[in-house]
Amino acid sequence: ATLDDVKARGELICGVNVGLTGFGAPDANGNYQGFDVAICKAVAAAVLGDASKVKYVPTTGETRFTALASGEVDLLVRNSTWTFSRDNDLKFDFVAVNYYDGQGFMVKKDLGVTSAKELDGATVCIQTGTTTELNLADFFKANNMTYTPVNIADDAEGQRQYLAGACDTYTTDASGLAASRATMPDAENHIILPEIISKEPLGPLVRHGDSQWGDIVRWTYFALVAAEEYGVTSANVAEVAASSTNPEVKRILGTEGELGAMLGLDKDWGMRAIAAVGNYGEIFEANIGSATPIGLSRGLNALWTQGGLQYAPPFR
Amino acid sequence: MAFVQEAPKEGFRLSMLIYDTRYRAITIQVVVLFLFLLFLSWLVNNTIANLAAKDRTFDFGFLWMRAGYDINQTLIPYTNDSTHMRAAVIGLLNTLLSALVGCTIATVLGVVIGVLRLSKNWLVSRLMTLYVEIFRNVPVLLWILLAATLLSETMPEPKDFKVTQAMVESGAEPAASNILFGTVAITNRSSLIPAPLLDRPLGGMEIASIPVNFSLLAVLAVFIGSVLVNARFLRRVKAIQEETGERPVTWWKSLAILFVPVIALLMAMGFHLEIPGFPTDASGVSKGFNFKGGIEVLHSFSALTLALALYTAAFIAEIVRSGIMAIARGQSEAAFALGLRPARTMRLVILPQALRVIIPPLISQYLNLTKNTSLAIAVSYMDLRGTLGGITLNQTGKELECMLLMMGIYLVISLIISSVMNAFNRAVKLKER
Amino acid sequence: MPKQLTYVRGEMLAPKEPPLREAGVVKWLRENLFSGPLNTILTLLGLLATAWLLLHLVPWLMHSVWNAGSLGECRQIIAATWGEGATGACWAVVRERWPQYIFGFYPQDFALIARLSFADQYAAAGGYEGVFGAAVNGAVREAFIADLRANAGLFDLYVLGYWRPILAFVLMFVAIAPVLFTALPRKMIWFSLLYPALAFWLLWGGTVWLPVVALLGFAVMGAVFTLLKDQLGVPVSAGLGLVAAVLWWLFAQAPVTAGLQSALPFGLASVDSDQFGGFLLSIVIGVTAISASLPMGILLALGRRSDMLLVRTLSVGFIEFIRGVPLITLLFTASLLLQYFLPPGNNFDIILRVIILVTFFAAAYIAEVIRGGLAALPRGQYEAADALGLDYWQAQRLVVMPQALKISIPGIVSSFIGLFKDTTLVAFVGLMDPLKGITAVVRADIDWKGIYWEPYIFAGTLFFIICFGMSRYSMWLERKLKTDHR
Amino acid sequence: MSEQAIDRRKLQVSDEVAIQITNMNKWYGQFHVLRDVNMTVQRGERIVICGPSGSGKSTLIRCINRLEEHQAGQIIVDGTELTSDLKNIDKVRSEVGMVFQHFNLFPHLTILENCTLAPIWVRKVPKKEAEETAMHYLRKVKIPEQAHKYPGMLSGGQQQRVAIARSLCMKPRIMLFDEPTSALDPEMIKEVLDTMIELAEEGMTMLCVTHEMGFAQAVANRVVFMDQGQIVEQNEPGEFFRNPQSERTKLFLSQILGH
Amino acid sequence: MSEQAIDRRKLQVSDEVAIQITNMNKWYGQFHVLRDVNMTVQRGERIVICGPSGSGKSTLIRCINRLEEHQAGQIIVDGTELTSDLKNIDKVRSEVGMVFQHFNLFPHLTILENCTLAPIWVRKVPKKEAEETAMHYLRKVKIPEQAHKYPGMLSGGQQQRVAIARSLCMKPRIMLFDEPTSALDPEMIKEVLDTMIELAEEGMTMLCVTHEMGFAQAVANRVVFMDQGQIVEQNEPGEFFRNPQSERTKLFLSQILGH
Ligand SMILES: Nc1ncnc2c1ncn2[C@@H]1O[C@H](COP(=O)(O)OP(=O)(O)OP(=O)(O)O)[C@@H](O)[C@H]1O
Ligand SMILES: Nc1ncnc2c1ncn2[C@@H]1O[C@H](COP(=O)(O)OP(=O)(O)OP(=O)(O)O)[C@@H](O)[C@H]1O
Ligand SMILES: NC(=O)CC[C@H](N)C(=O)O
Ligand SMILES: [Mg+2]
Ligand SMILES: [Mg+2]
Repeated sequence: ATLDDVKARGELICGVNVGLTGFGAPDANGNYQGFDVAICKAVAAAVLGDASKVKYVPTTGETRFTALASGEVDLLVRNSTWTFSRDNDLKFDFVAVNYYDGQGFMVKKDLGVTSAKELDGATVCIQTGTTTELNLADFFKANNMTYTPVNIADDAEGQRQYLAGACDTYTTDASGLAASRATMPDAENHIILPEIISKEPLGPLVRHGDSQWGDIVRWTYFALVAAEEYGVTSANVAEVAASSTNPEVKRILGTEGELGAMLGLDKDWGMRAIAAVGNYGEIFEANIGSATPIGLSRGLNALWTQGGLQYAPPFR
Repeated sequence: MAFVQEAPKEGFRLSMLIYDTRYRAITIQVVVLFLFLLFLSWLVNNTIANLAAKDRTFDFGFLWMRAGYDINQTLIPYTNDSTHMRAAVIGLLNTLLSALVGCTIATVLGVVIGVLRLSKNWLVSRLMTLYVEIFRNVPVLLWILLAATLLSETMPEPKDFKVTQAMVESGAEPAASNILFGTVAITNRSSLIPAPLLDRPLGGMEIASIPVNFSLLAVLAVFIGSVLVNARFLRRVKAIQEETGERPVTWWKSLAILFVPVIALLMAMGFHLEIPGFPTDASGVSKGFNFKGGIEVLHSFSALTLALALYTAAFIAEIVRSGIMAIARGQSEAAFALGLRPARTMRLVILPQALRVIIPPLISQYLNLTKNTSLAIAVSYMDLRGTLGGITLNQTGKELECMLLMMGIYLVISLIISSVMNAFNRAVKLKER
Repeated sequence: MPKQLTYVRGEMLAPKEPPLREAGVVKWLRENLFSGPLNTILTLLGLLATAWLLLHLVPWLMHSVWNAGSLGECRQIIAATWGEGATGACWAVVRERWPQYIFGFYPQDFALIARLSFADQYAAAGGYEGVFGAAVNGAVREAFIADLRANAGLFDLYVLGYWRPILAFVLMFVAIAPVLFTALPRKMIWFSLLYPALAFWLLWGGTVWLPVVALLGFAVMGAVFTLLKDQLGVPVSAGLGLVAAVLWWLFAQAPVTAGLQSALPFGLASVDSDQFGGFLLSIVIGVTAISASLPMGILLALGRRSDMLLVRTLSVGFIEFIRGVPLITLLFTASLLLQYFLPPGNNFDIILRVIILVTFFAAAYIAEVIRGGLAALPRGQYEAADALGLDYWQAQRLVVMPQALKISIPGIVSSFIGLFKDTTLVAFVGLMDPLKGITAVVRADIDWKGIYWEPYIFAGTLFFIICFGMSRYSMWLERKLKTDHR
Repeated sequence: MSEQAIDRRKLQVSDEVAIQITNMNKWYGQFHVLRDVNMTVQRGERIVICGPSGSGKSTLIRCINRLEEHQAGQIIVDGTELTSDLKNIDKVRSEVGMVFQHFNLFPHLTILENCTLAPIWVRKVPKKEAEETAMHYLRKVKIPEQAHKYPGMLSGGQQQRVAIARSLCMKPRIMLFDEPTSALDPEMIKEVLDTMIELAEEGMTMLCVTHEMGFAQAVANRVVFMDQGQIVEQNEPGEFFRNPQSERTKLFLSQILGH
Repeated sequence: MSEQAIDRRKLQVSDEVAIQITNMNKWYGQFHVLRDVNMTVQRGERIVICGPSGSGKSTLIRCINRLEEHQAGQIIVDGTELTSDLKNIDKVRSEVGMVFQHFNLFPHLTILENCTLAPIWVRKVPKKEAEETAMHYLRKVKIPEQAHKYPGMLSGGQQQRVAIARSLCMKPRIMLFDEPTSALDPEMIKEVLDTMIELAEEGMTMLCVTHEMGFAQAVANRVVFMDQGQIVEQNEPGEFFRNPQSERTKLFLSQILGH
């Protein structure tokens, strides 16, 4: 089973994005950072007790599923959309949705376009091997428009081509667009069009058939969400564990009950995950939130208590 | 006497399996076969186990399912409703197109550079040496990336060609305009060249969902006819030369035979060129994002093809140079001593011999170039690897099937090319005693 | 009839200087540049092309900026120094990121730097345990390292910091020296044979016993081979030796390594494959594949010329298959498909897998080159060896191969150059090659977004130097080998 | 070359059989190249084989050290029958030295290394000893001073003498020569023949394919004439040249002695 | 080869000047290879040029059909001065035939094609006629039956004879030979020399670089000895060999006749 492999190896192998600032990219020292990467770290902390015991395997939109399917990686966290066919035909399990997203278009301001419906005849930069590629085809067909696709292997190249004017518009998940735009030297000259043409629930995924491993990832993620709900942060987690009286919090942090054992882990797993990367809100704010250059607002990804969709099932 | 009259007839002993030359070969082969089969069954076994563990099947049914994605360069009709199979064919055609154009350019360039490297002109031969050394000592991937970057970073955007309202009012010109008398536009996405159009085309039909254009067929037929007539004409000329010794001047007659009929046919069908440009409204303001009309040659294609051609040309130049040098100096001296002029010497004596030396390595360069087109991924060109081995693989998750199919196709292409080479080698082998 | 048939020269003429137009600049120009209309046109074209290139490149190169923190800063400096609208090269990116281009994300040995150059601060921070000891001290460690980064000198950071790859690289030259320069003492070959294990240990770290015990496997193979060779002949005893070695590696390797490690713990911090990158990665892949592909290529070439139908068919099949498909499909196989072909649950290193497939690729090409060399060898050489009573393997080793390899040197070296250039393709399977992999990372950095030419030119130049060097070396070797027997 | 005419009576021919060929047949594919060859060579015999081109002379002597495989009949060399058994082949080859028309020296080794290669690897003689032996034989063929040169630096005659020395270093009991002088310039032929004559004087068993009739008359104790893969005539040399029996031999002798 | 000894008196030497070389100098870079060469060749003369290696013999005759360019002095061939003028060069080259040491036949063409190539393309002779001429000369050099083979299938002596026939097909008035026999095996030399002697008998003007002294004595009416790029001595062959004048010549002759 994957859990045993990971433990035996002492290392979690995580498929990530290398070029999407805020979600997954190595910094100048080669340390991977980002909203997606944080989940890898949390799982490593929960399973192995050390958030740094992760081996990051760079994947492109095109290679990521093969990497997961062939066993190259234990876990894929690469802004991947949960779709029916990926779940059933490609035989993966999407364990959660860490970011509710939709596909958008970015254009240069001086193009004078204000709606995606005006893009008839445009050249569109698109990453190959993504849902957005299929959505794009559907969208233009539905609106009876034509376009020229420029199929690009990774985000960095997509941005380059877009900036160089090799395409009129760049389309991908809105969050990806925001991340790209944030890193552009002249961010103010680019706008993201209002249309969101698809639902893109992004989340971590594992291979079919190993439910235990899927559960570990799923509940590690939910622990992070629940932690935000109960105000547990990386800074106060030790203190809360000692003082909290909320039974659910205590169960998450392992001071009460045997949740860890049910997962096949020890009882501190939740505490370690939260201590290593912080709760969902912390991760969001640190990597892509409004204080960062990417500046995404919580929107749909706010907690359910604040009108969003992020919702952790009960820990009991 | 150490001499044994009748060596004892020995029966078969086990040790003979190792020591006896007759049996040893068999022993070794049996062992090798056994090991090979063992290895093979181990692979197959693992694969089956792995597929089962991952809850996957091994079948090619996905090839007949809807692809759902679009491709920007399609030599035969394709929409996102077509099958994965057709997408793969599109990719294959793109691969072949790039390989074909690349080989052609590389050959022309390589021959020119190789010959110029031998030139007595110091400057030119040094420049060519520089070219060869620089291109062949740097990874081809770099040339592909550089070509793509060069094209997309230094050429004007399509919108620079547009006439805006303000320009119409002030009478200013757009920042960029077509080159070559306004017929060709090079933007940072593609080159647009005039498209041939017919007013009175002959129509067409579809055979096995591949469109057949009668006008094109007619033009081809006429041209082939002209080539045949020309060949006859040249035979006649040769006969005259053999008879009288004088070779009539033929080039303009040949040209006429080759092109007049085709041009006449095209005129009859109402041939004209469609110049690429922006559609404009009544006041002359351009509309839309992109050029309309003309044939669009994507830069992803140009960059890949050009870079491969430039890179391979460096190797071809070396092949040509050493091929010519391999023909001993004595051959040209002998020809000179017989009174043949340098150009004739080249054509009648040096080239026919150099070609034997040149063509085999040349063909393996073609093979390399063809295989290198799989680097299309670096510049977003949708070749076989991009469609079948890329998007299709990713969308369907059939990595095993897609990769095997793709390798198989490349293998077939390679085998075809190398069997052509072998046939050639056999045909031109020098007669020795 | 000729008047005076008889002629005897009274005194010999001394050589004279050639007439002026036979020497000097004028003649040189006339002969080399303007010897005819066609040549004159070519010269002018050449001059034009050169001028055009220089006109575009020189200003750009002249306006180079070496010191800046980001592309934006570079542009500001250029605009400030050479005026608005001037273009210039921003080499600052190379200056800032060159360690990654060379070493990828290979970790610097801060412990060593601390110990050697910052002993006081190190002691104050609590020595090894305090700084590098346990994972819990993450914050202390990070702070200490940040401090080191800021204060350490260039030598400390880049030479001491990267002492392992640098040492491995330097030793590589020692190891290949006896191969390159036949004049060196033959005993050095032993070092060359040990070098792979040593380099492995230096680069990947971990316990020293792993490579030592692995080498023992070869010793086992050698022992079995020499013991049995006389009775069973070369192929059989080599096969049995291989089996013994494999058994050793499968069953004895792990326990013996563990035992030795617990008895005599000695090792280096281990480094993960995914931290390799840049030219370090290219060189590791290139050199390993080059040295492994040569023996394999020789075996394949011999197989292809074998009398045994099956052996020949398999060799031909292998060679033609490998040569018939593009390298990148093989790389994809290495990274994505190999997992299907291997027993479930295994997970072996991606670099290793890539090396294996690249080795196969190179071996197929080298086999063809060597086959050419073998074919060029006169039949008489084989017959003479047979007549002297040498057996097949002795004849191959002592008579045939030395000659065939010599003939094949140019081809082998150019295969090597091709192989080294092709290491850049590993970028497509997610490894950090210096050309595309590292450049993509650099360009993902917000500071350097929008930089194109400089990283490419930098990496391209390094490749050029290495490949050009190799090809010159092969020419030198060819000349040398040609002359010393004549 | 017959200045050093040999007193042929001095040369010992023992009763011991060195080579026994019985009803040997060989085919190249469909082509029957050796037909029912029978031949017995006593130890110490010096046999010259001659015959028109393509008559199978080379093939015959190449069969004797199994450079070619025969398909029917028997060849027994020094008591060892040549079969497919590798051990027998090895044994025979180390007993039988061979000198080729084109010398076939190993160009990548020095003269000395050429001579010591086989003793060291096949006979497992210590290197030092092998070198001493080699120098001994090089002195014998009168080129000790060339020991450290490469074959490419020697003249043809010298190369052929090295080839002889190389064979001798294996201390063979039988020497085979396949037209050892026909690739040489006239001046060099003498050097080589002299060496061979010396060998003959020492009682080496020799089979020599050659058309040097002077050599045959001076040294051989038997001349074998072959045509179309068969032994047509054999005789003591004086008799053979003076008084050939078969028509074929007469024709052949008239040609080669004529020019 | 002097069985067919030629009655040298029968060979006509006319008064007409075929080649006139005056104060000719040539440098290879800084190396002064031909120094003040003066030479007059009458029509019908047969001149043998000899001299030590590197003395400039090849260079001299290669200058005569402008395979090399001279830098000072004058060469007039059949009334045409050799300058850089392409027309003159073409004219001279089609008057002057040349036979090289290494034959330089075109391996991709049959013997017949080798012989007809230049007549067809340079002289614009109809193919049929060219082939007839070619067969004529091939008969003359005694190898008409090889006409449809390729050069690779012929022996060296045959190849050299084809080379001569090929030159003759251009009906040159002067033939230059540059060591035409030195790449040949001894038996083949004779075939080629015989052909050359026949040519000489027909009165062809010939300049021949060769060390075949027999040929010189039999055919030449003048022997020119060169050393260090200069003509050191020239004389009628009998006199030249019997009674050389200069020291240099004596030394040279003692060497080549000595062995
Ligand atoms: N490997 C081979 N395959 C087929 N035929 C062969 C082979 N080797 C030799 N032959 C043929 O066998 C015949 C005898 O060859 P062999 O070399 O023994 O003749 P030879 O008497 O040595 O002639 P020569 O004097 O020319 O060396 C010839 O007709 C030759 O063409
Ligand atoms: N292309 C060249 N460049 C420089 N020097 C040359 C060239 N060709 C010949 N030489 C030199 O010119 C000199 C005369 O050469 P040439 O070939 O005329 O001599 P040769 O008398 O024909 O000698 P041989 O008998 O060896 O053929 C020699 O010293 C030679 O090294
Ligand atoms: N752009 C991406 O890399 C991902 C796109 C999209 N979310 C997908 O999963 O297909
Ligand atoms: Mg023979
Ligand atoms: Mg000469």
